[in-house]
Amino acid sequence: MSDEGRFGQYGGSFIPEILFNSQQDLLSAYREAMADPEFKAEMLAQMQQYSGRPTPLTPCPNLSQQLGGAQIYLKREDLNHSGAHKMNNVIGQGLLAKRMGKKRVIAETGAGQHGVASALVSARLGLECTVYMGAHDIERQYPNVFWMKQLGATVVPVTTGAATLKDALDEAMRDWSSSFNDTHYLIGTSCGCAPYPEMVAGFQSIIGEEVLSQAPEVLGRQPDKIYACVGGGSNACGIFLPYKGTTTELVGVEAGGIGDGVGEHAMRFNTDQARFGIAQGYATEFLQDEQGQLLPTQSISAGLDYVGVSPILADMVKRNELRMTAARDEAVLDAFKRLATTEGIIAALESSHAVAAAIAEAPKLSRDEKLVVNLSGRGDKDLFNIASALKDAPFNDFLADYLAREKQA
Amino acid sequence: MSDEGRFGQYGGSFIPEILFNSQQDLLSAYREAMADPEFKAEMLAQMQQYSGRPTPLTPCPNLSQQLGGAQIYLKREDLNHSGAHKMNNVIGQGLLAKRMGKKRVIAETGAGQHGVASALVSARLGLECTVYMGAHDIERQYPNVFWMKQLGATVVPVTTGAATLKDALDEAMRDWSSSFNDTHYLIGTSCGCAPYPEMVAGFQSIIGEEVLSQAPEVLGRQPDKIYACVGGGSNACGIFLPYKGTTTELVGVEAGGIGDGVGEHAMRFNTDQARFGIAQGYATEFLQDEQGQLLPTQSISAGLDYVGVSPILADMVKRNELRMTAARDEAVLDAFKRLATTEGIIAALESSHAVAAAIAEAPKLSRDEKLVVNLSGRGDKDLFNIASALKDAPFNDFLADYLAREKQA
Amino acid sequence: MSTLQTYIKTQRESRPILLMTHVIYGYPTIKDSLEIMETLLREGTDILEVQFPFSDPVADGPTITNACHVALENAPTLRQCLADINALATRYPDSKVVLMSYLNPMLQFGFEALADTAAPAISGLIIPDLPIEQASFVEPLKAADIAPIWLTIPQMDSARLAQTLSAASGMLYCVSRSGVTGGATAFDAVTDNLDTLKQQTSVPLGVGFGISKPEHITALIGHADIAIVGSALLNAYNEAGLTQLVTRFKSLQTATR
Amino acid sequence: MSTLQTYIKTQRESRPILLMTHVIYGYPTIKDSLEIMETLLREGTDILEVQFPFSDPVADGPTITNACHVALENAPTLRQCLADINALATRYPDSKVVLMSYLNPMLQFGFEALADTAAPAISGLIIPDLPIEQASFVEPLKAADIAPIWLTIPQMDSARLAQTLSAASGMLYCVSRSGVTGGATAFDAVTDNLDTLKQQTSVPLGVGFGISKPEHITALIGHADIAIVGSALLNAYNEAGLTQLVTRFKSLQTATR
Ligand SMILES: Cc1ncc(COP(=O)(O)O)c(C=O)c1O
Ligand SMILES: Cc1ncc(COP(=O)(O)O)c(C=O)c1O
Repeated sequence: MSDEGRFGQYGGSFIPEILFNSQQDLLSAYREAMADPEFKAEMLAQMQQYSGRPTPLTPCPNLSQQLGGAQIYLKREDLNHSGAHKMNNVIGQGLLAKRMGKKRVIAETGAGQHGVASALVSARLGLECTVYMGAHDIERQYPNVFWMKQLGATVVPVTTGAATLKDALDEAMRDWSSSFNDTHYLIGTSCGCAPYPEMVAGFQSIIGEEVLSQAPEVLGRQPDKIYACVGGGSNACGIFLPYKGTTTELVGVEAGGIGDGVGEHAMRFNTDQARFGIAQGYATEFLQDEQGQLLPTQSISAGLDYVGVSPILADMVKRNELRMTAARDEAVLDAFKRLATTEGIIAALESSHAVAAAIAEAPKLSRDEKLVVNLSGRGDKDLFNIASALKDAPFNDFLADYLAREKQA
Repeated sequence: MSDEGRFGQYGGSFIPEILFNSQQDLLSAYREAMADPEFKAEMLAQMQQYSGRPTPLTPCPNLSQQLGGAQIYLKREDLNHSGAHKMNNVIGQGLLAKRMGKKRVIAETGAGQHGVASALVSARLGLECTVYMGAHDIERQYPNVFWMKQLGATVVPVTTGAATLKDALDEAMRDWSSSFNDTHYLIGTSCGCAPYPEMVAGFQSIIGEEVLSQAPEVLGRQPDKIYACVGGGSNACGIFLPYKGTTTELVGVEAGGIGDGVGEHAMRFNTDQARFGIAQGYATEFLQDEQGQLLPTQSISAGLDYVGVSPILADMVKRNELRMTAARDEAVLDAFKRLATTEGIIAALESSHAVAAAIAEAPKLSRDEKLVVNLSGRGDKDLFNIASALKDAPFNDFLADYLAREKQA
Repeated sequence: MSTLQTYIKTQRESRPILLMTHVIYGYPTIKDSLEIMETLLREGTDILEVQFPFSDPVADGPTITNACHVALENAPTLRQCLADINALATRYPDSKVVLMSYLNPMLQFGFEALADTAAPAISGLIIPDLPIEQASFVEPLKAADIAPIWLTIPQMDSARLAQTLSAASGMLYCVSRSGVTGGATAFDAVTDNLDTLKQQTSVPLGVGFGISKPEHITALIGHADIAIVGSALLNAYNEAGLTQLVTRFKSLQTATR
Repeated sequence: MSTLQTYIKTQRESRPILLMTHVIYGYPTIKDSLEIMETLLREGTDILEVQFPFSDPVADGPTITNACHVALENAPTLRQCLADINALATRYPDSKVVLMSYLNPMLQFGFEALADTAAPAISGLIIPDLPIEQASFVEPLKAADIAPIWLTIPQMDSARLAQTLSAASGMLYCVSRSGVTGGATAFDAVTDNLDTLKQQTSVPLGVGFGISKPEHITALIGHADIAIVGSALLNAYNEAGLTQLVTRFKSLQTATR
C-alpha cells in the first residue's frame, strides 16, 4: 500500500471531509498498533484463546479421489468462533477500537455474519455495538438478527435504496460521520477507505500465514493453487497475501449467480458490467451502469452479494497476480452437497463457491498437484437458504408445526 | 473398569444373547486399537486435521468480574467440527468401525447432535450411516435431520414408546441385533453395555488431557473445580477422568427441568425418583417408577433429557469423587444470556447448565479460585428452542414470511 | 429335574412337539389380556408365556414393543400380575405358565420376592437381557422350582454354550436367527443347529422367533421340543380380536398333534 | 476570480446574506424536479444547487437519500440533466446554478466532458466524497469557469485548511457540524468558527447542514455569505407539494433581504 492507501489505481480514501480526522486517527492508530508487539501478542492470544486458532488444514482424500485429479485440502476457517473467518478481523479491529479509547463500534452487515461477529467481539471486549442491516436482509436473515440481539447489540434496519448490504454500508458511514468521537466503524471486509482494505487484509493474513507454515507438514510442500471466494475480498486477501510473489497460483471465485445479465450475478471481473469507479470511500472495480450508478447484484450466498471488491484484489488482477473465475448458484449447490457427502463438511454457500471452482478444475490437473481451498465459513447459517434451494418439503412442515405450537403457547 | 466393564456396582453388559459375539468383538477390537500407536496417531490426526483440536481454554474476565468471585475459564468444545464434543467420540468409533471392517454404522440420537456428528464422520470415512431418531424428536429438531440427509445418512423415525431418545436407543439396538455382521453401533454417550462407557469416555478424555496441559499456561496452575453438564455423561467423563485422583473438585450438572416432580426433570442423582437399575444394556442409576419402568424426563435441552447416566459417573458419585448438582431451565436461560452478553459466546443449552452452576457458585468463592467449565457445544443449534423460550415474536414473523415465500415459489 | 422340564418330557411322550404361546400382561387392557390367557389355556396351549411389560424391551420387535407401551399405560404391577396368573393357573393345571420380562422390573421387585410370589403358578422365567455370566441374579428362583430359561443362539461359541447348557434347566430358548422378535426366519437352516444342540443336552429345546404358520412347526418336529409363538398371535389379535387369535392358535396347534 | 465568486461578491454588496437552495434532479419525476427548479429561480433563489442523484449518497441523510433513490427510478442521465439545466438557466440569468453529486457519476461522465457540457449554465460543482488531496480530478473544470466548491469542517487542522483555502474558488461549503444532511444544528457554536475562517480567506462562505428556519439564517448574517438550505425545502415539498415549498422558501428568503 502507498501512503495514501493506494493499490495501483485502486483504493485510496474518498470520504466526506467530516470523517477525515477519524480516518487519519485510525490510520495512525493502526500503524502504531501493528508496530507494538504487545498489541500483536494480545491479538494472537484472542485469536487463539477465544476463536480457537490455528484452524486446521484438512486433506480431502475422498473428494480428490472421486475427481481423479489434483489433491484437495481445505483451510478450515469454518472452525473459527462464530463459524467464519470474519472473526479474525473483528478481533483485530475490536482490540484496536479499545486501544483508541472508543466505547462503541458500528458495523454494516449483509447476511448478518459480520454483524454477529461484531456483536460477539463487542460483548467480549465490553464495547457497545450497533449493527446496520438492510431491512430486506433482516427479513430474510432474521436468525442472525436474533443472535445479535441476544449478544446485546442494537440492530438498526436500513430502509433506503434496495435495503441491502450496500445501503447498510452507506448508513453506517452516516452514523460514523456524527459519532466518530467515541465510535469505531468496524468494516467487515477489505473494502472502504484507507486503512480498511490494508487493515482487514492484515488481520486476515493469519489465514495464509498459517497455511504457509502448515503446508509442509500436511501437503509435503506448498500448494500449487489456492482458491478463495471473493465477496468484499477479506478471506481471499487473508489467504492470498502471504503467498504473493510465490509460485502458488491464486484463484478468486466470484458469485456467478443465475446468469450473466445485469443484476443476475455479483461478478466484478470478467464482465463489462463492471469497471473502475469510486464509491463507498474507495476506488475499485464496481458493477455500475453507464451513469456510474452502482448496480444491483444477486447470489445464492448473501456474503458474496456485493457490488465492489477489495482494491487489493483489483490491483492484483490487473498485475496478473490473481486469476478470477466465478461459480453459478447451481454449481455451488452441487459443490455444497458433494463436500458434505464425501468429506462430512457442511460449508457456507460463500465458501462453496471456492469449492465449486476447485471441483471444476481439479479433474484437469495431475494427481501430483495440490490445491488449497479456503473454507471461509460453515453452512449451518444457510439452513433456510439451502432448504429453500433444495425445496425440502419436510422443513416447511417443521416450520408450520413450530409456528402452530408457538401460537398455542 | 473391571474385565466385565464394571465400575463398582454399575456398568456391565446386559444385552440380548444375539449381540454377545459382536460385543466381544468390539471389546477386543477396542483394546487392540488402543494398544496400537498407529490407531491412536490416526485418531489424533483426524481430531486435529478434521475437527480442529486442540480446542482452546478461554478466560472469561468480564463474567468473572461481574460475579465478583472465582475466575472462570471455558474449555471450548463448541469449537469442534459439528459444534460439540460429540465429534471426539464419533471420530474414535468411526475409525474403529473401519478397522473392524464394518461398512455401516447405526446411531441413536435425541436432539440430533450425535446423529449429525455420526453422519459427518460417516461421510468422511466412507461408511454408510443410519440414524434412529424418535419421531417426536424429528418433528421438533428437523433442522438436524435436514443436515443428516444432506450428509447422505438415512434417518429412521422411531414411533414406539414416547418416540424420543430412549426409544431410538432401543431401536438402534434392535437393528444391531440383526446387522452386527457388517454394522457398528455407534453409541453417542458413555452409556450402554461394555465397552461403550469406557470407550466413549476414553475417546472423550482428550478434553481433560488438553485441559491438564493447557491449564498451567492459561490459569497459571490446575483448576480448583471443573464443571460439566451431564446427559449421558460423555463430555463430563471426557473432562473429569484425567483429573481423577487430583485435588481438583469435579462437579456434574444435571437438567433440573421445570421442577422436582416426576417427569419434570432429568436428574438421576439427588432425587428419590432414581435408583440402581439395569436397562438398555447396563447398570446405573435410572429414573424409574416402583415397577422398574423407566420414567419420562424433561429439559429445555434435548441433550440432557436422558433417563440413565454413565456408569462411570454413577460410580464416581458413590465414591465421593464427583459432586452432582442441577440447574433448572430458567437459570439455564439466564446463564445462556449472561455468557453471550458478557463474553460473546453462544453456548448450547446443554452446556449452559454447566455455566449456570458455575455462575451460582463462583460468587461464593474467593477471587483466587479458578473454575473450568466444559463448554460442550455451541448454541446455534438451539435457535428454535431459545427463540421459543424467549417468546421472540419477530422470529415467528420471519418464519411465516419464509413459508409464504416458499408457497409462492 | 425342574417341574417345567418334567412336564415337557412327559407331554412329549405322546406329542411330536409342544406349543408355547405368548401373551402380554396388560395388553390391550389387563382384563383383556387375562381373557386371552384364559382362552389359550382353555384351548390347550401347553405352555403359556406371559410377558410382563417393560418400558424398554430391546429384544422385541415393533409389534410386541408397541403392545408393551400400550400395556404400560394400564399401569400393570408385577405383584398383581403374579396374583392374576396364580388365580388362572390353578384352574388349568394341565398347562404350565412361564414368565417373561426384562431384568429391571424383576430386579426392582427382587428375585427373593419373586421366588416367594411367583411359585407355584410360574414354572419358568425368561429374561432376554440377562446374560449367562449374571446367572447369580436368578439363583433364588431355584429353591422355588422356577427354572431360568436361558437363550442360545446359532453362533454361540462352544465354551459359552457349555456354560449355558450346564446352567440350563426347564427348557432352553433357542433363538433361530439374528434380529428381534417378529421377523421372518428360514427354518431349514435352523434344524441342523438344533440337532447339534440336542446331542449336547437333555434339556428340552424351545424354538422361537418367526413362527407364524403350521409348516414352520412341522419343520421343527424331530428337532425341537417346543415351538414358541409370539408376534403371530399378537398380530392375529390386532387384526381381528380374540376370534382371529383362536383361529390362528388352532391352526398352529394341529401341527403339534 | 470565477464567475460564481464574482456573482456572490456582487450580490453581497446589497444583501446581508444569500440563499442557496437544493433540488434533486429527477425527484419525484424529472418533470416535477424541473418545475421545482424553475419555481425557485422564479422566486429569486440566489443560487440553485442541483443534485444529480447517485445510488450511494453517503454524505446525505435519510430525506435526501430516499429522494435520490426515487429519482434514480426515473433513470436520469447526466447529459440530459445538464441540457435541462442549461435550458433553464438561460431563462434566469440573475441566479447561478451549481451542480452537486458524488464522485462516481462525474468520473464516469468524465471531467473533460463535464467541463464541455456543464458550462456556462453551471458555475460550481460540489462533490462531498472528493477529498482535497484529489483536487486534480476537477482540474479540467477550471478552464470552463466551473468552480470546485470545497468543504470545510470546524475540526479541520490548519495545514489541511490552508490547502483547502488555497484551492478554493467560487465559494466554500462550510459544514456546520458533524453528521449528514438534514439534522439539527446549534448555530451559535458555528459562528466563531466562521469568523476565524473569514479572516483567512476572501472566498465567500456558504453554510449548510440543518438550516430550516429564518432564525437560523439571521444568526448567520455577518458571519457567512450564503445560507444553504437542503432537506428543509425537500421536507416541505414532501409534506404538501410545491405550494408548501414556496411558502417555506419565502419565509427563509425574507431573512436574506
Ligand atoms: C462464510 C463467508 N465467506 C465469505 C464471505 C465474503 O466476504 P469476504 O469476501 O470479505 O471474505 C462472507 C461474508 O459474509 C462469509 O460469511
Ligand atoms: C452440546 C451438548 N452437550 C452435552 C450433551 C450431553 O451429552 P453428554 O452428557 O454425553 O456429554 C449433548 C448431547 O446431545 C450435547 O449436544
